[in-house]
Amino acid sequence: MKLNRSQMAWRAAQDIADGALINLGIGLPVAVADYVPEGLDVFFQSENGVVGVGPLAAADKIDTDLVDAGSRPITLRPGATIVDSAWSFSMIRGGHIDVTILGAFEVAENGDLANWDMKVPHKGPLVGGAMDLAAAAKAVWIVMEHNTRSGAPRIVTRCTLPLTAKKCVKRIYTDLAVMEIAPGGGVIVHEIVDGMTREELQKRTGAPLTFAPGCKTLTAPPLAEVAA
Amino acid sequence: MKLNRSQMAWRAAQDIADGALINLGIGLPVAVADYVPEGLDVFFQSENGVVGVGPLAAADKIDTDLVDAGSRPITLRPGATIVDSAWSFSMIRGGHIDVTILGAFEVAENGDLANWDMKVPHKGPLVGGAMDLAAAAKAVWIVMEHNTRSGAPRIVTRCTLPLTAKKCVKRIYTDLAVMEIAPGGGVIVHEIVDGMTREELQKRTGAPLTFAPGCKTLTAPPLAEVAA
Amino acid sequence: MAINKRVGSAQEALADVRDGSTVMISGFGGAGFPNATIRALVARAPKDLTLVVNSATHRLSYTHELIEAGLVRKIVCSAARGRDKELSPFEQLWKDGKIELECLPQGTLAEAIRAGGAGIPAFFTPVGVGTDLAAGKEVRVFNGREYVLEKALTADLAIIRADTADRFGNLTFRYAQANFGPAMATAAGMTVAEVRAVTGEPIPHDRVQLPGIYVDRVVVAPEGQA
Amino acid sequence: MAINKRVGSAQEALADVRDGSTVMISGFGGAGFPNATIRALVARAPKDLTLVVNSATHRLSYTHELIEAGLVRKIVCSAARGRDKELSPFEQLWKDGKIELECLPQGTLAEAIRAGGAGIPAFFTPVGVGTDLAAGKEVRVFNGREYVLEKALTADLAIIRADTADRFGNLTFRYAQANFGPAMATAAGMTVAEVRAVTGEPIPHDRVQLPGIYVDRVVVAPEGQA
Repeated sequence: MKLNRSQMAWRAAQDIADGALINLGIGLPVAVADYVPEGLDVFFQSENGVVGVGPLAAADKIDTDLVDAGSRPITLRPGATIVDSAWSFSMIRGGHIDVTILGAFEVAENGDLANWDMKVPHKGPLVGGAMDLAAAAKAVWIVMEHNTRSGAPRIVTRCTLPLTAKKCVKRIYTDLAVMEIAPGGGVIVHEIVDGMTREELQKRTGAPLTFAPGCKTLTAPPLAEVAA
Repeated sequence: MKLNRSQMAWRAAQDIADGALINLGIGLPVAVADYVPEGLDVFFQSENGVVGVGPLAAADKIDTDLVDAGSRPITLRPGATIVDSAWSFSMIRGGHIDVTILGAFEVAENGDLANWDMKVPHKGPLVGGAMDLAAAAKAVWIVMEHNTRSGAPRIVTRCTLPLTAKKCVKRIYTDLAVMEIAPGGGVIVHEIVDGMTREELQKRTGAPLTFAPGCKTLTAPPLAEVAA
Repeated sequence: MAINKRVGSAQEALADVRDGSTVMISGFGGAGFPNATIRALVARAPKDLTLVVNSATHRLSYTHELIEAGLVRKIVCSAARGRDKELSPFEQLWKDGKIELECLPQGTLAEAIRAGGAGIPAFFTPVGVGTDLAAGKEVRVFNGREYVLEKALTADLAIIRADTADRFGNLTFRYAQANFGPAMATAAGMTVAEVRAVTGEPIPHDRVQLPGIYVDRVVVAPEGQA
Repeated sequence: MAINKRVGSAQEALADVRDGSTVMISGFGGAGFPNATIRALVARAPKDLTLVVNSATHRLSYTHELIEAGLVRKIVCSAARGRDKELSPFEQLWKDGKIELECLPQGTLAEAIRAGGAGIPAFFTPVGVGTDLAAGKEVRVFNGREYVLEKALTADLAIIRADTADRFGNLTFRYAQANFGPAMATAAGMTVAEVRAVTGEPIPHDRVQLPGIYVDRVVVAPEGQA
């Protein structure tokens, strides 16, 4: 049974290590923060320099100077601090982010990522911090639907859209499966949803899949779909 | 009449512009701070990150964390702040220092400066911030004795000691004269002490001198010699 | 003369801006836009500006008014996409070839500005290698990894938003308000800081977030809007 | 598990230091020497260390004890001159070819460390061009001026001195104590911060001078000496 978007975020959150410094991309990835397992103490960094993003600010506690990179009004967690943009990206570029969890248009079997430019004619570019995060975080995890709305695969042998970074993706969490990009390239499936055959998953995927020896059923608790 | 070391520092101080950010080298140059004309509001920067060095700390007010680059216990002037080494040298390298006043072993007629390495056998090198300051301050002024103890000229056609920076010196204040290095090279004398002929000054100088049309007498008030 | 960098108005702070200037403007994520001063720049109307901003089109920044007023020749930014399906004023000008665009990864933009203020003319970065944004740029391998050479950015004028200033131009920022402001102040020939308030006493040395030596003029705009 | 970076002693903080490590040590101008932890490192006695320090010989730093103990294979610094006419222990070892020396302009040293922590493998600087310290290094012209290419520095371990820490490793520094510490903390695989005191509450976000994400272990040493 297909995961909904909340469940995809939940599943990614289950793999977070205690004490990690994490950057969450705009959109679905920010929902991952809601599902960090109890007992873990982690810090979320935002590109605008906030180190220790807390929950969203309540409507009556909004401060226009306290926002994340997505302009959302936030709070700070205990121990949080804030640096300027040059330092924030030195933190990112310098490999101090343990995991960045991002959305994607396409991921290639060699780990190439395309998540910034849809090539819509005459619409301006919007790269933001996507390339910095993809090129320099210690690990890049992708949370995305396995297929586009029209059913085309997002996991492909070679990206057709402009690249964000080469060979950067380590893990992919979709509504159908949890996958790993092997160090030398190649997509390894570690979990697959109930009721989906390996053949059916392969059909929905644009690159050859390998199934890990211990490949399991991908399950998640019932969760209401997030809007993001 | 030859200037003593206090008077040399005094003379350099008279040319400081209001509002300037100034870095003073270790030794005689730091004495320049004592002679800044009344009514000027200037900031002294030290390589260890202090922006706004005040007077030396009184003996009973010494704080071992509040020191300048020469390890001297200092105070802060109003409006002072302190940055770390990376930022301090970004300030220097980025051309934000209006004037650095340094000592020198040799200055060449093209503005080359040698002030860091006396080539004493087996003594370790000590470059500190000398090259950063010489290469990147908006103006480099030298305060030094016109001749070495053995009477050799310090202003030369070409430096024999290892260079600190090429073509960086703008002005030279000695016990005998105030000189300028012309933009294209060449030593122009603007002031010369009373009782010293132009010929005598030339004899004591290792590079050809030009005398400015308005060349004046170099005078300074009576001042006790500084120890530095 | 006792240093006092406060000027009477944004108009006064911008009186000598010239046509053809490169102007850096702070702000990101909704915080740190010097909007009152941007409005004053729109009114001052210098022509052929090059803007260095994170986003050319952020809905909370008045930068877009400079663009719509036709004052901008070129934009260097990391984001220039309008929110709507229809083309934004910027996108229309860009499509018509009336405005030039240089898009950089946000961290490269921040580092290039910081480099401009730190006397570093160029630096290597792993970001952008193999992408369209590194097309035509020099790539070199260090320790087995590819890096792209990026050039520093400097400006004639930086306009930044801060929380408080003292008469020396020392600044403090609230929360995420700093973003590009400190780096931009170091990289510009003239920096105008728009602040909520000027303090009577000097800001304590350990509360200053940007040393006043980088700030030339201070404008008070409590609400940050014209 | 709730983050708590405080460890019981400098010995504990250094338990896993290995022979051949590159170690950065903060301090300049008499402030910011993590002397209690340097002494613990002397006692721990890892061999063949490469030290990255501003001064190899500052009289107020115990760095020289590491050198005298024969633990150091190479030093990267901006100052290595003994105060006296006679050769210092470092100078004697250097003369005898028992220790390698790389001397850098102080700002290049600081920037190289900062670059190491910021993912920049190399940068161009105007400092040192035409001098012995740039001998053999690549020189390139940008906008008509010569610049030398300098490489980043990184380390296995940074030992820095700060004033206070909280359990997250956030740090504050007193006066000129910071100097090389913040940059070194960003450039090392493991950072040990020696502090005067650990605060009970988190340090307020706008008082933190180095984010705790750069600090791995916190050691309390009120006097800064063993």
